[in-house]
Amino acid sequence: MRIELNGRPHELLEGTTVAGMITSVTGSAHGSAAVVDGEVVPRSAWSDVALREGQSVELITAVQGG
Amino acid sequence: MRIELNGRPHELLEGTTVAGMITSVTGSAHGSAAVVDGEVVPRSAWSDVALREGQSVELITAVQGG
Amino acid sequence: MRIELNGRPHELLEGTTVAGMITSVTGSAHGSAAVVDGEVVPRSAWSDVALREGQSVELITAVQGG
Amino acid sequence: MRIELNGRPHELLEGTTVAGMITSVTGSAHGSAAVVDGEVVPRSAWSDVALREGQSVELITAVQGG
Amino acid sequence: MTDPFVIAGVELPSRLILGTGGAPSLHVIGATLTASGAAMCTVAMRRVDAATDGSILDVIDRHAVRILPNTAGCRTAREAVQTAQVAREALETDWVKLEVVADERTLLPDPIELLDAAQTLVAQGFHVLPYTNDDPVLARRLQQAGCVAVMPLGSPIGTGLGIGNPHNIELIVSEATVPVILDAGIGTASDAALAMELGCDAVLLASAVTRAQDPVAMAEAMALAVRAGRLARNAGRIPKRFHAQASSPTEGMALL
Amino acid sequence: MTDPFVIAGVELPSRLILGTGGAPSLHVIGATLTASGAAMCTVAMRRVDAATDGSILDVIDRHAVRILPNTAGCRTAREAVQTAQVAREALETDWVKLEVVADERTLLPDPIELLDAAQTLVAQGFHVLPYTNDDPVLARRLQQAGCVAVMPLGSPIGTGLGIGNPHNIELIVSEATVPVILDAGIGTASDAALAMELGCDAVLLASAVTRAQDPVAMAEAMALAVRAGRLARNAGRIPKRFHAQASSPTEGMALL
Amino acid sequence: MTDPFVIAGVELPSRLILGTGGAPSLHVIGATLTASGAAMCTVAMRRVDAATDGSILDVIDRHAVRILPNTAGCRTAREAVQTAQVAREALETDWVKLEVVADERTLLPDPIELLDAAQTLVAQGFHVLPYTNDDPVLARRLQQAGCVAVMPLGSPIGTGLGIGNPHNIELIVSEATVPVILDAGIGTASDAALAMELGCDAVLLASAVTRAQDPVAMAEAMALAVRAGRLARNAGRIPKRFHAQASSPTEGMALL
Amino acid sequence: MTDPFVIAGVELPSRLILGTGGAPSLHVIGATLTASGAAMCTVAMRRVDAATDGSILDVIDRHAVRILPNTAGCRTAREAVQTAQVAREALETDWVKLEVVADERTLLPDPIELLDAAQTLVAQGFHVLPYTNDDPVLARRLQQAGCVAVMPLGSPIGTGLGIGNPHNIELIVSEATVPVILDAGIGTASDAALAMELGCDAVLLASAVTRAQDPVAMAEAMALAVRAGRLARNAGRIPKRFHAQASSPTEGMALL
Repeated sequence: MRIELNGRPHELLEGTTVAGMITSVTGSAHGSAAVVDGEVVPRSAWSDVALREGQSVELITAVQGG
Repeated sequence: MRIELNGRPHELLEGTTVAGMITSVTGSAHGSAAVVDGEVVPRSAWSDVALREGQSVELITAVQGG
Repeated sequence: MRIELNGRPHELLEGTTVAGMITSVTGSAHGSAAVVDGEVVPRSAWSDVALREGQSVELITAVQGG
Repeated sequence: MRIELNGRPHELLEGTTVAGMITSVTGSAHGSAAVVDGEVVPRSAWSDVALREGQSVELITAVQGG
Repeated sequence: MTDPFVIAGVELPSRLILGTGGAPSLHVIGATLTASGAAMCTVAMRRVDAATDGSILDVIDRHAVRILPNTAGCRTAREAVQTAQVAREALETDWVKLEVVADERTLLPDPIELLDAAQTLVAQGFHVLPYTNDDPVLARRLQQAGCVAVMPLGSPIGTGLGIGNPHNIELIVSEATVPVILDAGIGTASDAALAMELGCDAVLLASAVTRAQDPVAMAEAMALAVRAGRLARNAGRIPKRFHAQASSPTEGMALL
Repeated sequence: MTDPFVIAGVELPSRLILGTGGAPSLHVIGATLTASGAAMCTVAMRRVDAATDGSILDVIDRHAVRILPNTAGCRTAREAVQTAQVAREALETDWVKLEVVADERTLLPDPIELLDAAQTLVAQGFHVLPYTNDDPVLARRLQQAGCVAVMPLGSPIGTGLGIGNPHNIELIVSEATVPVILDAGIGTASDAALAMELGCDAVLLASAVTRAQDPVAMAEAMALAVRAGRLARNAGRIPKRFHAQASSPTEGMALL
Repeated sequence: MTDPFVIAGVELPSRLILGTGGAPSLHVIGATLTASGAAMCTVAMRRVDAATDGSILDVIDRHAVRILPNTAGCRTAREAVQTAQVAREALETDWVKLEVVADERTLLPDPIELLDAAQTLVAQGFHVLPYTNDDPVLARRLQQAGCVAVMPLGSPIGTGLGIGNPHNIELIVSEATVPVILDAGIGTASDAALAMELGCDAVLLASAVTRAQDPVAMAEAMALAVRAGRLARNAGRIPKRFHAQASSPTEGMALL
Repeated sequence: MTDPFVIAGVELPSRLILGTGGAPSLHVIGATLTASGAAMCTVAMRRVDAATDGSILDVIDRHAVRILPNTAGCRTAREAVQTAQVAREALETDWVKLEVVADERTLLPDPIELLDAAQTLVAQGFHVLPYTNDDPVLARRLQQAGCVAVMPLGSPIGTGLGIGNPHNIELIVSEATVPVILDAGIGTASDAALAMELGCDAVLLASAVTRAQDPVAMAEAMALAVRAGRLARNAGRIPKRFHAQASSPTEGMALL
């Protein structure tokens, strides 16, 4: 299954949840969050929301700034 | 006929128009304008709009300021 | 023997030295110094210089300031 | 006769006065003055003071400034 | 050099605009208009008061000065819009100095209400000259809304504190597409000159003149200062230097 | 209102004094003299140079402006005194702008040498106008020495930094018994206006005009600014206030 | 004297808040956090980048400093709200430094979008600390909207111009009902001290430390300056006087 | 980093020097000495007064602070020299803060008398720390005369006006061969920090602490401010910029 992650194509196993995707990409459940097709996914729903083919995902974390 | 003019009771003849009222109070058709029951009356309509019993009129002019 | 000390008459025993005068007035050999008839008396000479009748002495110390 | 004028050798006829020197160099009796061997020569004395061989003369005028 | 000052296609004969509030008498206003050669003067809109002797309008007519009604005293966009409409009917001009202030203590403009009123009035065909704070972003927004000038403050009305933040005025000027008029805070002539040197196109002031000890002399001072500042801006001032630079020649020194 | 400007019993027609150094040509100097209406202009004293075309003196004559020779370039009282003597003979004036500077980098006056030279020149009958720093004590000493004016700097010569320490200028003005002329540091018109508002009697400037991109326009700007500042000083400016004060009436508001 | 600094009921151990942008390395950030004893530090929200070594979050964790995500880079209320929501999920905090800037050149806040975003976020349960301009009216509006602090700028981000308009900061402080945090424009220690003396409750700065030649030394300087300014504010400074007042006694002078 | 502060070969433990005049009691002086960690404190020389309870000398002894007698109140070089001689005999130190003021109203130094006194005292073996105005030329002359430090004013004694002319202080610092100590005029902590940022080696102040509403808190504030300013000077501040520079990254923005 292919999604767009931060503007680039990204392969995921079918049924990967937001929680799974975040952990697999960042190695941690902390410090980042996702916007799926323009909607911020609440942390409490990460394990329940499965990603789908073609979705656009922004995976965002904290960087130096401000 | 009684209207309220600038917050005080004011007697007018029945059928007095805005134009008539302005001229009678200020002595001139220039330099002032009226708001009748919250609506600014365009200068072009002054002669057509007759005032009615009980209306609230603000008669406004230029003073030193700003 | 009478001298003028800081603008006022002051009685001293004949033969009082600058050292003696300073100690008797201030209770200490430290922290003050004297100007006798317009001359600053060096600390090293205090025990040698005897005051004389009628001399004008300024006895000066440190105060809050500056 | 040779003098030093403003730091350079300058030939003059014997007996040339300060007045003569100034007029010959500047074309005018106005707007400049001379210092001869370190002394400012008063305008009133220009016609009386003859220059002598070897004297050092500063001939000074007004320029843009200040 | 011609250096015309144009607002909304109208060329004004002077870069000084006078407020008329605070003057001790109509006579003094007339005299300050003469002394200042002002292009335009502002008036406020208030209830007709039969007890008043004489009218500011007669004074303005006599001096052939353009009139600019303001919306002073308004706290909301709604009030300001209605005041502008009244002024248009009363004074037969669609020019308006738009003021929407937030409180009595500072008389600072409320940015939200101000922008809202400006948008509404532009849509109704007014030529809007908004009294604004010195925020370059709000100034830009007001221009985008169609205002024919922007009038940032130097400091709060009547304080005489001069130009509190020259950097902001420079930022506003650097990107302005309409005339920038320094409005409010001017205390003395050098403040007005500085406003022009920062690049403002004109200065609007009231209290600095009307409440001076000698209003007529101060009016003349302001007229001269605005001209001085404009000329200086255009003349290209010398750069600031840390060290000195001699203005007399260093060559040709006599040996004394 | 008459407001004459008098130095040593001589009334001068303007409160602006121009330095002539730094100008690109004699022609420009002439034009700035005209544009500024200056009362007086300074010149430096240097060796006659046959290679020079035209003379500043001709320009000054043509404009009927009073001449004020300076002692620019002098580092000691002795040099300055001799330069003043030369100037007196050359230009037939006993007025002198006394400059004794301490170094090239700052061109600041040397207070010890300056006072010494002033005392000597006064004793020799000169009318001395000393270029001094902004120290109120030195200004007082120079007045006690018999100088006919004191000319404190705003900031170092040619820097265009304006008036670095207005407090000192106010202190000098507050006790001056002779005219105070702000000399050096002026960069633009508002600086000149401010000098006058602080109470100076006149302004002397050179680089601000002669080195501006358009010297003639800047000369006119300075003339206007000096007049503006003087008028404003005399007109009695409004006090500075922390909070705002309305310039439009708070009564008579319509109910909208 | 206890002088606790409390935002939204949370007492913070320092009145200095550090931005982490502009630092040469994570190591330097750690060292500046230590040297400054900062209470809290800001971070920006950006796409996860696999190429990045180490994380600012680890550094912040190690130093046990509170984290404050910002919405830097957002131009509209919509973007800012969404960024705040992402930050809340990512960092498990509902505190947010709200930035909505209008352009790249000035990075000044857009007052309309800022207020809109603040209202939305407060309604969603956020604790909003808005980066705002120095307009007292906008600061008031943001407080009315429920912000837990207001963070006016001294001057534009990264300029180091210090506090451009102290009068406005004083006006904001004088009526604030929540902490006032001076944010942006600080260049050096005296700027930070001045901010506190004007009555600000804290200072937020980034570039002044992270881009200094020696960031760690500057971090320590800022910590000291903030404490100095706070103490001085509370200590009640002497009034400013035009004339001198002796600090040594005038009595008891010896006759010398 | 070691950053020792050395005068005449003596390393002092702090860059803050306190004057003791104006304090409400000896007890308060003691507390401010403790709170400030001052390196040295000044005293004036006056007639012994039997009516006085306690002595400033005991307080200074107890706090192990170096003493610096001054010549406050002297108007001539002769008086100042004699006062310094008395102080040397009384306090057994050849360090002296040399003050020769010109009048009561400004308490400004008389440049002529000051230099004269400095030359005399140096010849007599004193270590002279002159209180001088902010004239770079006089500061240079005092150094040439052999003074071990120069102590320019920020503004007149007791005024709290801060540093009136930072440009002059920078000029003095730029060529100083001995420590520069900002003396007089400091009103609050940010003034002291600024003095150090301009490059001064230390700050001397009295009224700002002794006449504050809470002298002890202000003493601590000044100690912190001096350290902050020194660190900031050495840390290399960011340059001032006209336009903004983002402190958050402009890359990696999410598409929201």
